[in-house]
Amino acid sequence: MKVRYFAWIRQKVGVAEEEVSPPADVRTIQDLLDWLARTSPRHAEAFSEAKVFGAALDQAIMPLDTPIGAAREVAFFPPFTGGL
Amino acid sequence: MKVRYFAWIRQKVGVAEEEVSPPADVRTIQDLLDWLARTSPRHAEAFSEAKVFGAALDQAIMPLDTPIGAAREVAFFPPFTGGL
Amino acid sequence: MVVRVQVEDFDVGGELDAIARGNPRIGAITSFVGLVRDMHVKEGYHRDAVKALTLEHWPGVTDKALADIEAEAHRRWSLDASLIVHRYGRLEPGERIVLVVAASPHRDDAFDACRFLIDWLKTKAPFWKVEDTPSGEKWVAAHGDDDAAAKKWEP
Amino acid sequence: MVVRVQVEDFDVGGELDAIARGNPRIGAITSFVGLVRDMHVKEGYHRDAVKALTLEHWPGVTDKALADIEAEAHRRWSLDASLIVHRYGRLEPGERIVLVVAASPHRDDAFDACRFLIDWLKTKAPFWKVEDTPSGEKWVAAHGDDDAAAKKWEP
Repeated sequence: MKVRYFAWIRQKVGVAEEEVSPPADVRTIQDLLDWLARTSPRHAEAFSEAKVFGAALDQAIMPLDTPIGAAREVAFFPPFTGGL
Repeated sequence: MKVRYFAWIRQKVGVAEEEVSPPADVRTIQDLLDWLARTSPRHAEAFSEAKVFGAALDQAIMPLDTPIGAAREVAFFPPFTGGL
Repeated sequence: MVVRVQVEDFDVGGELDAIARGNPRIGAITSFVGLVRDMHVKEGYHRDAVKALTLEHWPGVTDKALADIEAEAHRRWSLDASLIVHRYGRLEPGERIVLVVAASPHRDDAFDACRFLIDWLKTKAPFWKVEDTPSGEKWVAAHGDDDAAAKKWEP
Repeated sequence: MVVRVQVEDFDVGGELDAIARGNPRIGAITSFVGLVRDMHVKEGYHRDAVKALTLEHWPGVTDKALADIEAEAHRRWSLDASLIVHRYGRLEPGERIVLVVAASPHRDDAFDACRFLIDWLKTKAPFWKVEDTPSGEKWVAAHGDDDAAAKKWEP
Protein backbone atom coordinates (compact mmCIF):
# COMPACT_ATOMS: atom_id res chain seq x y z
CA MET A 1 0.00 0.00 0.00
CA LYS A 2 1.29 3.45 -0.86
CA VAL A 3 1.07 6.22 1.75
CA ARG A 4 1.43 9.86 0.69
CA TYR A 5 2.06 12.90 2.88
CA PHE A 6 1.47 16.56 2.11
CA ALA A 7 2.66 19.93 3.42
CA TRP A 8 4.11 19.92 6.97
CA ILE A 9 3.21 16.26 7.49
CA ARG A 10 5.53 15.45 4.58
CA GLN A 11 8.24 17.70 6.04
CA LYS A 12 8.05 16.08 9.45
CA VAL A 13 7.92 12.51 8.18
CA GLY A 14 10.76 13.33 5.80
CA VAL A 15 9.41 11.59 2.68
CA ALA A 16 6.58 12.45 0.25
CA GLU A 17 5.49 8.82 -0.05
CA GLU A 18 6.38 5.34 1.08
CA GLU A 19 5.31 1.74 0.58
CA VAL A 20 4.01 0.13 3.76
CA SER A 21 2.64 -3.29 4.71
CA PRO A 22 0.53 -2.83 7.83
CA PRO A 23 -0.66 -5.90 9.77
CA ALA A 24 -4.14 -7.31 9.20
CA ASP A 25 -5.66 -5.59 12.25
CA VAL A 26 -5.15 -2.19 10.59
CA ARG A 27 -8.65 -1.77 9.16
CA THR A 28 -9.52 1.94 9.10
CA ILE A 29 -7.58 5.05 8.12
CA GLN A 30 -7.29 5.90 11.82
CA ASP A 31 -5.80 2.43 12.50
CA LEU A 32 -3.22 3.08 9.79
CA LEU A 33 -2.40 6.48 11.23
CA ASP A 34 -1.86 4.98 14.71
CA TRP A 35 0.26 2.18 13.28
CA LEU A 36 2.37 4.59 11.18
CA ALA A 37 3.02 6.72 14.30
CA ARG A 38 4.81 3.73 15.81
CA THR A 39 7.07 3.09 12.80
CA SER A 40 9.60 5.86 13.56
CA PRO A 41 10.19 8.89 15.83
CA ARG A 42 9.63 11.17 12.81
CA HIS A 43 6.25 9.58 12.13
CA ALA A 44 5.44 9.76 15.82
CA GLU A 45 6.19 13.48 15.88
CA ALA A 46 4.36 14.21 12.62
CA PHE A 47 1.24 12.48 13.86
CA SER A 48 1.37 13.84 17.41
CA GLU A 49 0.14 17.29 16.43
CA ALA A 50 -3.25 17.98 17.90
CA LYS A 51 -4.50 19.07 14.48
CA VAL A 52 -7.31 17.50 12.57
CA PHE A 53 -5.88 15.57 9.65
CA GLY A 54 -7.59 15.04 6.37
CA ALA A 55 -7.16 11.75 4.56
CA ALA A 56 -7.98 10.30 1.17
CA LEU A 57 -8.35 6.76 -0.16
CA ASP A 58 -7.27 6.51 -3.80
CA GLN A 59 -7.54 10.32 -4.04
CA ALA A 60 -11.08 10.54 -2.62
CA ILE A 61 -11.37 12.39 0.69
CA MET A 62 -12.77 10.15 3.44
CA PRO A 63 -13.38 10.37 7.21
CA LEU A 64 -10.69 8.77 9.36
CA ASP A 65 -13.00 5.95 10.49
CA THR A 66 -13.42 4.73 6.90
CA PRO A 67 -12.22 1.14 6.32
CA ILE A 68 -9.23 1.10 3.97
CA GLY A 69 -10.58 -1.92 2.11
CA ALA A 70 -8.83 -2.49 -1.22
CA ALA A 71 -7.48 1.06 -1.54
CA ARG A 72 -3.99 1.15 -3.01
CA GLU A 73 -3.12 4.67 -1.88
CA VAL A 74 -3.81 6.47 1.38
CA ALA A 75 -2.98 10.17 1.67
CA PHE A 76 -2.64 12.31 4.80
CA PHE A 77 -2.74 16.08 4.75
CA PRO A 78 -3.35 19.12 6.96
CA PRO A 79 -6.44 21.29 6.37
CA PHE A 80 -6.40 23.09 3.01
CA THR A 81 -5.24 26.70 2.93
CA GLY A 82 -5.58 27.76 -0.70
CA GLY A 83 -6.98 31.00 -2.04
CA LEU A 84 -5.64 34.36 -0.95
CA MET B 1 -35.39 80.48 -12.83
CA LYS B 2 -33.86 77.80 -15.01
CA VAL B 3 -35.70 74.47 -15.43
CA ARG B 4 -33.83 71.41 -16.74
CA TYR B 5 -35.26 68.15 -18.06
CA PHE B 6 -33.58 64.78 -18.48
CA ALA B 7 -34.17 61.56 -20.44
CA TRP B 8 -37.71 61.04 -21.73
CA ILE B 9 -39.01 64.10 -19.90
CA ARG B 10 -36.62 66.18 -22.02
CA GLN B 11 -37.73 64.36 -25.18
CA LYS B 12 -41.41 64.97 -24.47
CA VAL B 13 -41.03 68.61 -23.46
CA GLY B 14 -38.79 69.13 -26.49
CA VAL B 15 -36.07 71.21 -24.82
CA ALA B 16 -33.27 70.36 -22.38
CA GLU B 17 -33.73 73.56 -20.40
CA GLU B 18 -35.75 76.75 -20.33
CA GLU B 19 -36.02 79.99 -18.39
CA VAL B 20 -39.38 80.37 -16.64
CA SER B 21 -41.00 82.99 -14.41
CA PRO B 22 -43.71 81.26 -12.41
CA PRO B 23 -46.20 83.36 -10.39
CA ALA B 24 -45.66 84.00 -6.69
CA ASP B 25 -48.05 81.22 -5.59
CA VAL B 26 -45.69 78.58 -7.00
CA ARG B 27 -43.87 77.71 -3.77
CA THR B 28 -42.83 74.04 -3.88
CA ILE B 29 -41.31 71.85 -6.59
CA GLN B 30 -44.72 70.17 -6.99
CA ASP B 31 -46.34 73.61 -7.49
CA LEU B 32 -43.81 74.32 -10.24
CA LEU B 33 -44.47 70.96 -11.88
CA ASP B 34 -48.24 71.61 -11.89
CA TRP B 35 -47.72 75.10 -13.26
CA LEU B 36 -45.30 73.90 -16.00
CA ALA B 37 -47.85 71.24 -17.06
CA ARG B 38 -50.23 74.10 -17.98
CA THR B 39 -47.67 76.02 -20.08
CA SER B 40 -47.97 73.85 -23.24
CA PRO B 41 -49.49 70.59 -24.52
CA ARG B 42 -45.98 69.09 -24.62
CA HIS B 43 -45.38 69.95 -20.98
CA ALA B 44 -48.83 68.62 -20.15
CA GLU B 45 -48.05 65.31 -21.83
CA ALA B 46 -44.56 65.00 -20.35
CA PHE B 47 -45.92 65.57 -16.86
CA SER B 48 -49.04 63.43 -17.25
CA GLU B 49 -47.11 60.15 -16.98
CA ALA B 50 -48.03 58.27 -13.85
CA LYS B 51 -44.36 57.85 -12.97
CA VAL B 52 -42.65 59.15 -9.91
CA PHE B 53 -40.41 62.01 -10.89
CA GLY B 54 -37.22 62.93 -9.20
CA ALA B 55 -36.31 66.58 -8.81
CA ALA B 56 -33.31 68.60 -7.75
CA LEU B 57 -32.82 72.16 -6.53
CA ASP B 58 -29.47 73.60 -7.60
CA GLN B 59 -28.29 70.01 -8.31
CA ALA B 60 -29.28 68.58 -4.93
CA ILE B 61 -32.02 65.94 -5.03
CA MET B 62 -35.08 66.99 -3.04
CA PRO B 63 -38.61 65.69 -2.36
CA LEU B 64 -41.33 67.31 -4.50
CA ASP B 65 -42.89 69.08 -1.52
CA THR B 66 -39.68 71.06 -0.89
CA PRO B 67 -40.08 74.85 -1.15
CA ILE B 68 -38.10 76.22 -4.09
CA GLY B 69 -36.89 79.19 -2.06
CA ALA B 70 -33.99 80.98 -3.70
CA ALA B 71 -32.94 78.06 -5.93
CA ARG B 72 -31.80 79.20 -9.36
CA GLU B 73 -32.15 75.82 -11.10
CA VAL B 74 -34.83 73.16 -10.79
CA ALA B 75 -34.29 69.80 -12.54
CA PHE B 76 -36.83 67.08 -13.32
CA PHE B 77 -35.86 63.51 -14.21
CA PRO B 78 -37.20 59.95 -14.33
CA PRO B 79 -35.79 57.33 -11.93
CA PHE B 80 -32.12 56.53 -12.54
CA THR B 81 -31.26 53.44 -14.60
CA GLY B 82 -27.46 53.30 -14.68
CA GLY B 83 -25.28 50.27 -14.25
CA LEU B 84 -25.63 47.18 -16.37
CA MET C 1 -11.15 56.40 -4.30
CA VAL C 2 -11.47 57.15 -7.98
CA VAL C 3 -14.52 57.93 -10.09
CA ARG C 4 -14.60 58.41 -13.85
CA VAL C 5 -17.52 59.07 -16.19
CA GLN C 6 -16.44 58.75 -19.80
CA VAL C 7 -17.41 57.87 -23.36
CA GLU C 8 -14.32 55.69 -23.95
CA ASP C 9 -14.01 52.03 -23.08
CA PHE C 10 -11.79 51.05 -20.15
CA ASP C 11 -9.03 48.47 -19.67
CA VAL C 12 -10.19 46.18 -16.86
CA GLY C 13 -6.85 44.40 -16.40
CA GLY C 14 -4.95 47.68 -16.34
CA GLU C 15 -7.34 49.18 -13.79
CA LEU C 16 -7.09 46.14 -11.51
CA ASP C 17 -3.29 46.16 -11.73
CA ALA C 18 -3.15 49.87 -10.95
CA ILE C 19 -5.43 49.62 -7.95
CA ALA C 20 -3.17 47.20 -6.04
CA ARG C 21 0.18 48.52 -7.22
CA GLY C 22 2.47 49.55 -4.40
CA ASN C 23 0.10 48.48 -1.65
CA PRO C 24 1.06 45.03 -0.34
CA ARG C 25 -1.64 45.31 2.36
CA ILE C 26 -4.20 44.43 -0.29
CA GLY C 27 -5.06 40.73 -0.43
CA ALA C 28 -8.46 40.85 -2.12
CA ILE C 29 -9.73 42.66 -5.19
CA THR C 30 -13.35 42.18 -6.15
CA SER C 31 -14.57 43.64 -9.41
CA PHE C 32 -17.81 43.87 -11.30
CA VAL C 33 -18.16 44.54 -15.02
CA GLY C 34 -21.58 45.33 -16.50
CA LEU C 35 -22.06 44.68 -20.22
CA VAL C 36 -24.73 45.62 -22.75
CA ARG C 37 -26.97 42.61 -23.35
CA ASP C 38 -28.63 41.87 -26.69
CA MET C 39 -31.96 41.27 -25.04
CA HIS C 40 -34.06 43.11 -22.52
CA VAL C 41 -36.09 40.73 -20.38
CA LYS C 42 -38.64 42.37 -18.12
CA GLU C 43 -40.62 40.49 -15.50
CA GLY C 44 -39.74 37.26 -17.28
CA TYR C 45 -42.19 37.68 -20.17
CA HIS C 46 -41.57 40.89 -22.08
CA ARG C 47 -38.55 40.55 -24.36
CA ASP C 48 -37.04 43.11 -26.69
CA ALA C 49 -34.05 42.62 -28.92
CA VAL C 50 -31.61 45.45 -28.22
CA LYS C 51 -29.53 46.83 -31.10
CA ALA C 52 -27.81 49.36 -28.89
CA LEU C 53 -28.38 51.48 -25.88
CA THR C 54 -27.58 55.10 -25.21
CA LEU C 55 -26.67 56.26 -21.75
CA GLU C 56 -27.38 59.82 -20.74
CA HIS C 57 -26.05 61.35 -17.56
CA TRP C 58 -25.95 64.68 -15.74
CA PRO C 59 -22.48 66.15 -16.19
CA GLY C 60 -21.11 67.64 -12.99
CA VAL C 61 -23.67 65.92 -10.81
CA THR C 62 -22.87 62.31 -11.76
CA ASP C 63 -19.25 62.51 -10.60
CA LYS C 64 -20.28 63.91 -7.24
CA ALA C 65 -23.00 61.26 -6.81
CA LEU C 66 -20.51 58.46 -7.56
CA ALA C 67 -17.89 59.97 -5.25
CA ASP C 68 -20.50 60.14 -2.45
CA ILE C 69 -21.37 56.46 -2.99
CA GLU C 70 -17.69 55.54 -2.88
CA ALA C 71 -17.13 57.57 0.29
CA GLU C 72 -20.05 55.74 1.91
CA ALA C 73 -18.46 52.38 1.01
CA HIS C 74 -15.19 53.49 2.63
CA ARG C 75 -17.09 54.47 5.78
CA ARG C 76 -18.77 51.07 5.96
CA TRP C 77 -15.92 48.72 5.08
CA SER C 78 -12.18 48.50 5.52
CA LEU C 79 -11.06 49.34 1.99
CA ASP C 80 -7.62 50.21 0.69
CA ALA C 81 -8.86 51.32 -2.72
CA SER C 82 -11.95 51.53 -4.87
CA LEU C 83 -12.87 52.54 -8.38
CA ILE C 84 -16.01 53.33 -10.35
CA VAL C 85 -15.80 53.83 -14.12
CA HIS C 86 -19.11 54.41 -15.91
CA ARG C 87 -19.50 55.05 -19.62
CA TYR C 88 -22.13 57.14 -21.37
CA GLY C 89 -23.15 57.58 -25.00
CA ARG C 90 -24.13 54.86 -27.48
CA LEU C 91 -23.08 51.29 -26.65
CA GLU C 92 -23.70 48.06 -28.53
CA PRO C 93 -24.32 44.55 -27.16
CA GLY C 94 -21.18 43.07 -25.65
CA GLU C 95 -19.70 46.49 -24.84
CA ARG C 96 -18.68 47.33 -21.29
CA ILE C 97 -20.88 49.85 -19.45
CA VAL C 98 -19.51 49.99 -15.94
CA LEU C 99 -16.60 48.78 -13.83
CA VAL C 100 -16.69 48.71 -10.05
CA VAL C 101 -13.68 47.59 -7.99
CA ALA C 102 -13.09 47.25 -4.26
CA ALA C 103 -9.73 46.27 -2.74
CA SER C 104 -9.14 45.28 0.85
CA PRO C 105 -6.86 43.17 3.03
CA HIS C 106 -9.66 40.56 3.29
CA ARG C 107 -12.24 39.26 0.86
CA ASP C 108 -15.41 39.87 2.87
CA ASP C 109 -14.93 43.63 2.78
CA ALA C 110 -14.02 43.58 -0.90
CA PHE C 111 -17.08 41.53 -1.87
CA ASP C 112 -19.58 43.46 0.25
CA ALA C 113 -18.26 46.86 -0.81
CA CYS C 114 -18.21 45.95 -4.50
CA ARG C 115 -21.80 44.78 -4.41
CA PHE C 116 -22.86 47.84 -2.42
CA LEU C 117 -21.22 50.14 -4.96
CA ILE C 118 -23.08 48.70 -7.94
CA ASP C 119 -26.39 48.43 -6.03
CA TRP C 120 -26.30 52.05 -4.91
CA LEU C 121 -24.96 53.31 -8.21
CA LYS C 122 -28.01 51.94 -10.00
CA THR C 123 -30.49 53.88 -7.88
CA LYS C 124 -28.50 56.92 -6.72
CA ALA C 125 -26.41 58.10 -9.69
CA PRO C 126 -28.08 60.19 -12.44
CA PHE C 127 -27.86 57.88 -15.46
CA TRP C 128 -30.68 57.08 -17.86
CA LYS C 129 -30.75 54.46 -20.59
CA VAL C 130 -32.67 54.39 -23.83
CA GLU C 131 -32.68 51.20 -25.89
CA ASP C 132 -32.64 51.08 -29.67
CA THR C 133 -35.00 48.18 -30.46
CA PRO C 134 -36.67 46.93 -33.69
CA SER C 135 -39.85 48.66 -32.50
CA GLY C 136 -38.12 51.97 -31.85
CA GLU C 137 -36.48 53.81 -28.96
CA LYS C 138 -37.48 52.64 -25.51
CA TRP C 139 -36.47 54.34 -22.30
CA VAL C 140 -35.53 51.76 -19.70
CA ALA C 141 -37.77 51.87 -16.63
CA ALA C 142 -36.35 51.51 -13.13
CA HIS C 143 -36.62 48.01 -11.73
CA GLY C 144 -38.24 47.25 -8.40
CA ASP C 145 -35.44 44.68 -8.02
CA ASP C 146 -32.87 47.46 -8.09
CA ASP C 147 -34.71 49.44 -5.43
CA ALA C 148 -34.85 46.32 -3.29
CA ALA C 149 -31.14 45.66 -3.87
CA ALA C 150 -30.29 49.23 -2.83
CA LYS C 151 -32.60 49.10 0.20
CA LYS C 152 -30.86 46.05 1.66
CA TRP C 153 -27.89 48.34 2.40
CA GLU C 154 -29.98 50.88 4.32
CA PRO C 155 -28.98 51.14 7.97
CA MET D 1 -16.43 26.13 -16.94
CA VAL D 2 -12.67 26.32 -16.97
CA VAL D 3 -10.14 25.40 -14.28
CA ARG D 4 -6.39 25.93 -14.44
CA VAL D 5 -3.68 25.20 -11.88
CA GLN D 6 -0.38 26.72 -12.94
CA VAL D 7 2.93 28.23 -11.89
CA GLU D 8 2.66 31.17 -14.31
CA ASP D 9 0.90 34.43 -13.63
CA PHE D 10 -2.39 35.11 -15.44
CA ASP D 11 -3.76 38.08 -17.40
CA VAL D 12 -6.92 39.20 -15.58
CA GLY D 13 -8.13 41.55 -18.32
CA GLY D 14 -7.57 38.94 -21.01
CA GLU D 15 -9.42 36.29 -19.02
CA LEU D 16 -12.38 38.59 -18.40
CA ASP D 17 -12.55 39.56 -22.07
CA ALA D 18 -12.41 35.93 -23.15
CA ILE D 19 -15.14 34.83 -20.79
CA ALA D 20 -17.81 37.12 -22.28
CA ARG D 21 -16.67 37.03 -25.90
CA GLY D 22 -19.38 35.89 -28.30
CA ASN D 23 -22.05 35.58 -25.62
CA PRO D 24 -24.26 38.70 -25.62
CA ARG D 25 -26.54 37.08 -23.00
CA ILE D 26 -23.93 37.96 -20.39
CA GLY D 27 -24.64 41.22 -18.59
CA ALA D 28 -22.64 40.73 -15.40
CA ILE D 29 -19.09 39.53 -14.74
CA THR D 30 -17.91 39.35 -11.16
CA SER D 31 -14.30 38.54 -10.47
CA PHE D 32 -12.11 38.03 -7.47
CA VAL D 33 -8.32 38.29 -7.41
CA GLY D 34 -6.36 37.11 -4.38
CA LEU D 35 -2.88 38.58 -3.85
CA VAL D 36 0.05 37.72 -1.59
CA ARG D 37 0.12 40.15 1.34
CA ASP D 38 3.32 41.29 3.02
CA MET D 39 1.89 40.63 6.43
CA HIS D 40 0.13 37.72 8.04
CA VAL D 41 -2.33 38.86 10.69
CA LYS D 42 -3.82 36.12 12.81
CA GLU D 43 -6.61 36.72 15.32
CA GLY D 44 -5.76 40.41 15.24
CA TYR D 45 -2.66 40.17 17.44
CA HIS D 46 -0.08 37.85 15.93
CA ARG D 47 1.73 39.49 13.02
CA ASP D 48 4.44 38.09 10.81
CA ALA D 49 6.18 39.86 7.98
CA VAL D 50 5.96 37.64 4.91
CA LYS D 51 8.87 37.63 2.46
CA ALA D 52 7.21 35.09 0.19
CA LEU D 53 4.86 32.17 0.31
CA THR D 54 5.03 28.82 -1.40
CA LEU D 55 1.88 27.05 -2.48
CA GLU D 56 1.85 23.29 -2.68
CA HIS D 57 -0.98 21.35 -4.27
CA TRP D 58 -1.92 17.79 -5.17
CA PRO D 59 -1.46 17.39 -8.91
CA GLY D 60 -4.31 15.48 -10.51
CA VAL D 61 -6.59 15.90 -7.53
CA THR D 62 -6.63 19.72 -7.42
CA ASP D 63 -8.05 20.09 -10.92
CA LYS D 64 -10.86 17.68 -10.20
CA ALA D 65 -11.66 19.36 -6.87
CA LEU D 66 -11.86 22.77 -8.56
CA ALA D 67 -13.98 21.39 -11.41
CA ASP D 68 -16.38 19.88 -8.85
CA ILE D 69 -16.69 23.23 -7.06
CA GLU D 70 -17.37 24.96 -10.37
CA ALA D 71 -19.99 22.36 -11.34
CA GLU D 72 -21.73 22.93 -8.00
CA ALA D 73 -21.83 26.69 -8.68
CA HIS D 74 -23.44 26.03 -12.07
CA ARG D 75 -26.06 23.84 -10.40
CA ARG D 76 -26.90 26.54 -7.88
CA TRP D 77 -26.91 29.66 -10.05
CA SER D 78 -27.74 30.65 -13.59
CA LEU D 79 -24.24 31.08 -14.99
CA ASP D 80 -23.10 31.45 -18.57
CA ALA D 81 -19.42 31.00 -17.79
CA SER D 82 -17.00 30.62 -14.93
CA LEU D 83 -13.27 30.38 -14.41
CA ILE D 84 -10.87 29.41 -11.66
CA VAL D 85 -7.13 29.97 -12.11
CA HIS D 86 -4.94 29.09 -9.12
CA ARG D 87 -1.16 29.36 -9.02
CA TYR D 88 1.28 27.24 -7.07
CA GLY D 89 4.99 27.53 -6.30
CA ARG D 90 6.82 30.47 -4.72
CA LEU D 91 5.04 33.84 -4.80
CA GLU D 92 6.13 37.20 -3.41
CA PRO D 93 4.01 39.98 -1.84
CA GLY D 94 1.87 41.73 -4.46
CA GLU D 95 1.79 38.68 -6.74
CA ARG D 96 -1.53 37.22 -7.85
CA ILE D 97 -2.47 33.85 -6.32
CA VAL D 98 -5.95 33.13 -7.57
CA LEU D 99 -8.57 34.40 -10.00
CA VAL D 100 -12.24 33.45 -9.77
CA VAL D 101 -14.78 34.69 -12.31
CA ALA D 102 -18.53 34.17 -12.68
CA ALA D 103 -20.56 35.51 -15.62
CA SER D 104 -24.33 35.65 -15.81
CA PRO D 105 -27.18 37.62 -17.38
CA HIS D 106 -27.79 39.30 -14.00
CA ARG D 107 -25.53 40.51 -11.24
CA ASP D 108 -27.01 38.63 -8.29
CA ASP D 109 -26.03 35.25 -9.75
CA ALA D 110 -22.58 36.49 -10.73
CA PHE D 111 -21.86 37.91 -7.26
CA ASP D 112 -23.17 34.94 -5.30
CA ALA D 113 -21.44 32.36 -7.49
CA CYS D 114 -18.11 34.19 -7.42
CA ARG D 115 -18.14 34.39 -3.64
CA PHE D 116 -19.21 30.76 -3.34
CA LEU D 117 -16.34 29.67 -5.61
CA ILE D 118 -13.66 31.35 -3.52
CA ASP D 119 -15.24 30.30 -0.21
CA TRP D 120 -15.43 26.64 -1.21
CA LEU D 121 -12.07 26.66 -2.93
CA LYS D 122 -10.38 27.66 0.32
CA THR D 123 -11.70 24.70 2.27
CA LYS D 124 -12.26 22.04 -0.42
CA ALA D 125 -9.30 22.23 -2.84
CA PRO D 126 -5.99 20.61 -1.84
CA PHE D 127 -3.67 23.61 -1.56
CA TRP D 128 -1.28 24.30 1.30
CA LYS D 129 0.71 27.44 1.97
CA VAL D 130 4.01 27.89 3.73
CA GLU D 131 5.23 31.41 4.51
CA ASP D 132 8.83 32.52 4.41
CA THR D 133 9.13 34.86 7.41
CA PRO D 134 12.09 36.47 9.24
CA SER D 135 11.68 33.77 11.91
CA GLY D 136 11.69 30.92 9.40
CA GLU D 137 9.19 28.85 7.43
CA LYS D 138 5.67 28.82 8.79
CA TRP D 139 2.89 26.63 7.47
CA VAL D 140 -0.34 28.58 7.30
CA ALA D 141 -3.05 27.14 9.54
CA ALA D 142 -6.63 26.88 8.36
CA HIS D 143 -8.84 29.71 9.57
CA GLY D 144 -12.05 29.15 11.46
CA ASP D 145 -13.34 32.12 9.43
CA ASP D 146 -12.85 30.18 6.22
CA ASP D 147 -14.74 27.18 7.55
CA ALA D 148 -17.56 29.50 8.58
CA ALA D 149 -17.53 31.16 5.14
CA ALA D 150 -17.72 27.77 3.43
CA LYS D 151 -20.45 26.54 5.77
CA LYS D 152 -22.78 29.41 4.95
CA TRP D 153 -23.23 27.82 1.49
CA GLU D 154 -24.24 24.43 2.91
CA PRO D 155 -27.80 23.48 1.97
